[in-house]
Amino acid sequence: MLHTVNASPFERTALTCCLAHAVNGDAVVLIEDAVYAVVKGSTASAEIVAMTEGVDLYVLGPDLAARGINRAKLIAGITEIDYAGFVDLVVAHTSSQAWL
Amino acid sequence: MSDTAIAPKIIKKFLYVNRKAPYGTIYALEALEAVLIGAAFDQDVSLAFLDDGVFQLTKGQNARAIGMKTVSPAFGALGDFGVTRLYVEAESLAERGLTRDDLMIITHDFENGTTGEVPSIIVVDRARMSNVMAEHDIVLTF
Amino acid sequence: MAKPSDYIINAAPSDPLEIPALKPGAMAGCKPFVAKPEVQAALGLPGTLVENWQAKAIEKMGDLLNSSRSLQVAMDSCMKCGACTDKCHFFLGTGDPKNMPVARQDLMRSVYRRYFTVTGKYFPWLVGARDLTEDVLDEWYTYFHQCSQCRRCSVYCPIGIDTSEVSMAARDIMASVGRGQKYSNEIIGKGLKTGNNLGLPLAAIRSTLDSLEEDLRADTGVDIAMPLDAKGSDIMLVVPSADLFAEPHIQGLIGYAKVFHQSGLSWTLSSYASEAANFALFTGSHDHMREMARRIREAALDLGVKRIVFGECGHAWRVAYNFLDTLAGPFDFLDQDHPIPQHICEFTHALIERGQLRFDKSQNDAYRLTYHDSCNVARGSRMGDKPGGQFEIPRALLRASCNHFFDMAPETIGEHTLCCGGGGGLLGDDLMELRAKGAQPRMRALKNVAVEHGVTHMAAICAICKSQFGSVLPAYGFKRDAILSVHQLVGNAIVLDGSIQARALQKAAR
Amino acid sequence: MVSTLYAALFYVAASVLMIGLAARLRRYASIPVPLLIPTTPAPTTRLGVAARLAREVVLFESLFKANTWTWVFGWMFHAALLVVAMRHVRYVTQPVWGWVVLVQPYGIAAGFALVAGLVGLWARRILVPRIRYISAPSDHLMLALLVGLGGSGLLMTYVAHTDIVALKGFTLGLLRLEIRPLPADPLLLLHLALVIVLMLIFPFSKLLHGPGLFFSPTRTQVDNPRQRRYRPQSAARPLPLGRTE
Amino acid sequence: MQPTVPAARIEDVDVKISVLVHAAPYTHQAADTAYQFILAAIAKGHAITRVFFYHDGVNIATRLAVPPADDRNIQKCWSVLAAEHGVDLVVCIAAAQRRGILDEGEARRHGKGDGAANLAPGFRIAGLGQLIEMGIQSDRLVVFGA
Amino acid sequence: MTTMRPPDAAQCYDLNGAAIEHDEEGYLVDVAAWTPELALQIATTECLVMDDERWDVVRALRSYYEIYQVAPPIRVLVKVLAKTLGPAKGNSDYLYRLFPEGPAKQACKIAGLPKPTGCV
Repeated sequence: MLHTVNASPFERTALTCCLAHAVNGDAVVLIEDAVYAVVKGSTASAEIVAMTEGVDLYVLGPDLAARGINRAKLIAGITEIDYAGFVDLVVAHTSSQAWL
Repeated sequence: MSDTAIAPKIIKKFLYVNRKAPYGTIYALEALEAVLIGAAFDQDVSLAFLDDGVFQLTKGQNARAIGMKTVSPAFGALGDFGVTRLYVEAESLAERGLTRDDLMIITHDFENGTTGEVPSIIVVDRARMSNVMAEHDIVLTF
Repeated sequence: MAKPSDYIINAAPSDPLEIPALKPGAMAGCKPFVAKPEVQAALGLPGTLVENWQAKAIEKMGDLLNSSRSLQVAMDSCMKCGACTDKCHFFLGTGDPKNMPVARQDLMRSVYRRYFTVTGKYFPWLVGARDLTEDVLDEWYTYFHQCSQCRRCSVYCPIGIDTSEVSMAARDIMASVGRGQKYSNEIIGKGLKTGNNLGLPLAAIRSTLDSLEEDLRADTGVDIAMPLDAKGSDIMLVVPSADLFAEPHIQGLIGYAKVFHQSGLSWTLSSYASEAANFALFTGSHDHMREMARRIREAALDLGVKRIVFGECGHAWRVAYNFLDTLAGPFDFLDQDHPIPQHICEFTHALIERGQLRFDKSQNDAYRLTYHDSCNVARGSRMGDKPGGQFEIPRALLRASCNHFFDMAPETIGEHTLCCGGGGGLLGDDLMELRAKGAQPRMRALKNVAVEHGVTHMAAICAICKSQFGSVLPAYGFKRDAILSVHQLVGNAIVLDGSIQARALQKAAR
Repeated sequence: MVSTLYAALFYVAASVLMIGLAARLRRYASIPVPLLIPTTPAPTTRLGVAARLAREVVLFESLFKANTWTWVFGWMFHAALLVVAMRHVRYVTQPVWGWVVLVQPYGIAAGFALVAGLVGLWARRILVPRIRYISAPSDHLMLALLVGLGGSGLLMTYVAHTDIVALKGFTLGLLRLEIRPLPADPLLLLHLALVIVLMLIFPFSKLLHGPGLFFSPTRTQVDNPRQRRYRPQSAARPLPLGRTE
Repeated sequence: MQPTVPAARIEDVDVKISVLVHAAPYTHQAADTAYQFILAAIAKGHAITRVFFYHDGVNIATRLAVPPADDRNIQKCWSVLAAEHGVDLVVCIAAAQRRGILDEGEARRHGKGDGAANLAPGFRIAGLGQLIEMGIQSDRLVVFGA
Repeated sequence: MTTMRPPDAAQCYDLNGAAIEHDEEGYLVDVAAWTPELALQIATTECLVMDDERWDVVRALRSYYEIYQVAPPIRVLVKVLAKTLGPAKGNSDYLYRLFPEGPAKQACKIAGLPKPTGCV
């Protein structure tokens, strides 16, 4: 399953909840304000680092760029994708769930 | 409704995921509207309640004083529409200081309405909830 | 910027003149962009709303009342009979009661009464007099820019009050205190600076003409010149600059060239006076109107031509026919045996009358045509010797060059013609909603002949009409290119001596 | 007392009417028409323009094109007004002119037509939303005034007759600058008061539409710019000829 | 930007995708993300079964919005998407009625007068059944919301 | 619209932090300020995706402008495109498909040319 999260982890619990439900083989895409979660050293990033083994984490590059988040600031193990990559992920998973 | 005339052969498993509390936003109400329509399509419909969504099912709701319509009674009618599985996440209840007893009693008729009523609410743990989500073809979140 | 189709909801065939229910305030939010300071400055106008603008505006109004009899009579003589209330296409299309001509005039009349009449001074409530407040100014700006100055209301007024005179005065007053309209003032500025509204420099015009000459040679096998600034020519042709730029306007220019070629007379365009359209008619500024007219006089003198012919442009023709001599005359240096000035339709018509043009009408068999009388030609000018020639002559050209011609309903043509919805300086995209709705009566009339006679195309002799219809036709279910130039059809059908077409006809005859 | 008052008022009103109207007409005549703006198709000769104006004045040609009902009521009112006015000439001629005698019977019918036309116009003003929208209080008052005039006139003819011999004495006296007794019938006094009001407001109101027509360029100009140079006063300013660049 | 395309686990090349949009335009980014997502999907050759607008997402369908010239015109973007790529844009009737989005038929039915209709071109108003139907007919359903 | 922004308040595109002024309708005030990146941004406001075909038109417009300091007539533009790109792309229907709101106006805006004004 593909999960999408679009809210800042400092404002909403969506990311926490999502990670709690993601299981081995799932993928999580962070879009819109959720991309703030991937900045190294933030409290939210700890959660991401601690997440289930076997869950792939992606972040939408255009949203990072818009928010001025430098790639160097990204925590390790995260894949940056563009909209086309997002589409590929949707296609690659039989179902998707948005954590709003 | 005229636009309900579609190829009925395919039956998919629809899961409506409710993560928002009622009244403060319209999501609970409009999600319920969508659920009822989905059921009318003879699809396999289940509901999931987690996080603040569990508040949708608490007892004793009365929205008259805020000038709105009380949403919760409508859940009682879901059984009549063939919606018989309302998954509620145990961890979400616990985090909010709720127990199963704080929730409404929602039932549906046992097969063909012959021998009594069966509870619709199924409390599951987080891991099971993940499985429920994975089991469904379409996950609609509101 | 929105498209016309965003605004059109009902396009079913119906009565073009159906009176809508009143929808007060329906168009209150629709106003054009205000001219920026630099645009205003180019015209010698204040850039922003001046201090004590009320006093200045009232003073200007007094000046206009003293210098324009039609305005003074309009202010005094309306008895509110209501004859005009259902005559404005903008009212028919929008239902906004302030688009009823009398209500539009009343925006100014109420202020006139307050400051210039005894009753309004002492009993404002009785006669509906108002102070000129900022709100009133705003209302003026909105609704005097929802008048296309088409004069349809003036046909029906028992006193002959012409709302266009009032809206010109109002715009003149507003511009003089710093509230000018961007579209018109920018264009006038360009016209005064470069000689044409589009700001086309000489090289660009020449290059376009070269390109057209090339096409004409390929299409006809004949060398048809498109002369520019050719001194000593018989005729100077003055066209709206859109004829050098836009579709289907440019097709009309090709038609003019073929007609001139076949006439055997030499002709030329002028780069100095490369604009027939005179937007100062819309803003009411006689000084600017005079300056644009002066360029035409100067160019004619400079080029040493004997005649001046105007291309297809509605208000240009009104200004040329009625005002050119008053503004920039006398034209005693031209050949007095021909009308001064002359319309291209008159010129072509005269050649047809004399048997100098041969047509192969089948070249236009792809079109089933109707004709849109442009308002300024219909109600503000004439062609030929007799009243109403402006209706007869263009139709005569169409009948001479096309096999299938059908008129729209009589109450929507001739002197009753409906404005395209884009005249009077309202052709900017900022007024698209107004334009789309204002076109409704004409579009309905067109739809009716399309249903009844299978009409596919509409011809017009006005640059504004052509552009406006090109924009709004799709919103009513027609194709964008269902609007044509009259001389496009003339040009299609004309058989030039020695052309490929002439040889083919000859072969077929044998 | 009443006679003196009314006589004074009549003199004042007549002066206001004549001076006001003359001033207005002089003003209209003095304002230039800078450009040729006839609403075309227009006549190409002065004679043609006279005919066009005649059709407008007699038949209300433009109004006829515009709206049948307004034309019916408007024309009925104005035609009736003319006949009624002709009938009233008997109050100021001695001996009464022949044609004025002939017109008398029609005058009475015209009185009804006048009121009927006014009522029709008023009804439109109230019932048609477009016309209701453009009506100010003064428009209704004007109709009320005219209906009052016509109504009081009719009432004097049919219900409460007045001493018309004495009345005529009064009016003839006015013409000779003598004050003669005026019958003090309330209806007559009302009727005359309304006449005085009408005379007073005429030069300052929309009643100017009558003379206005004769100064309306769209109707009075000849469509002949290519035959005759049009040089209004305002164009006398010299043209800035010669190239500026 | 050098985006890394995820490891190819893609079995299907042209998949039928449907999209559900929940959030109001301008207030929330969802309408923009959904639009960009659909453009990318079309560019990849996938078919867009339908886009369904629900909750405040129905506000995307008003033709009356006039954003400043240097900002994207979200409503227009969707209209163009419908015109250029034939994407079926469906606005939920119940949600639309609540929020005053009306087509001509609805405006007339509710007596809102001529000209009250404000549905932008390219959109149509229909029932929630269209949401279920698109779930059934498409291979993937993606939700963008607030 | 006019009341919201006073006429003297500049409206700008934001190009990597640089403010590029435009008029009420989004046309550049300074033609020289145009860059391809800016074209992409203007196209976004027009809801158009800049593909190769649209770039061809924009390039043709800009090269005409460089010579004549004015936008080309549609007919001339069509002819240029037909010559360089072939007859399939040299017709006005093709241009209207690329720029639905009128090639003259919409394509000029993206190409950074002044808006053609007049009876067009």
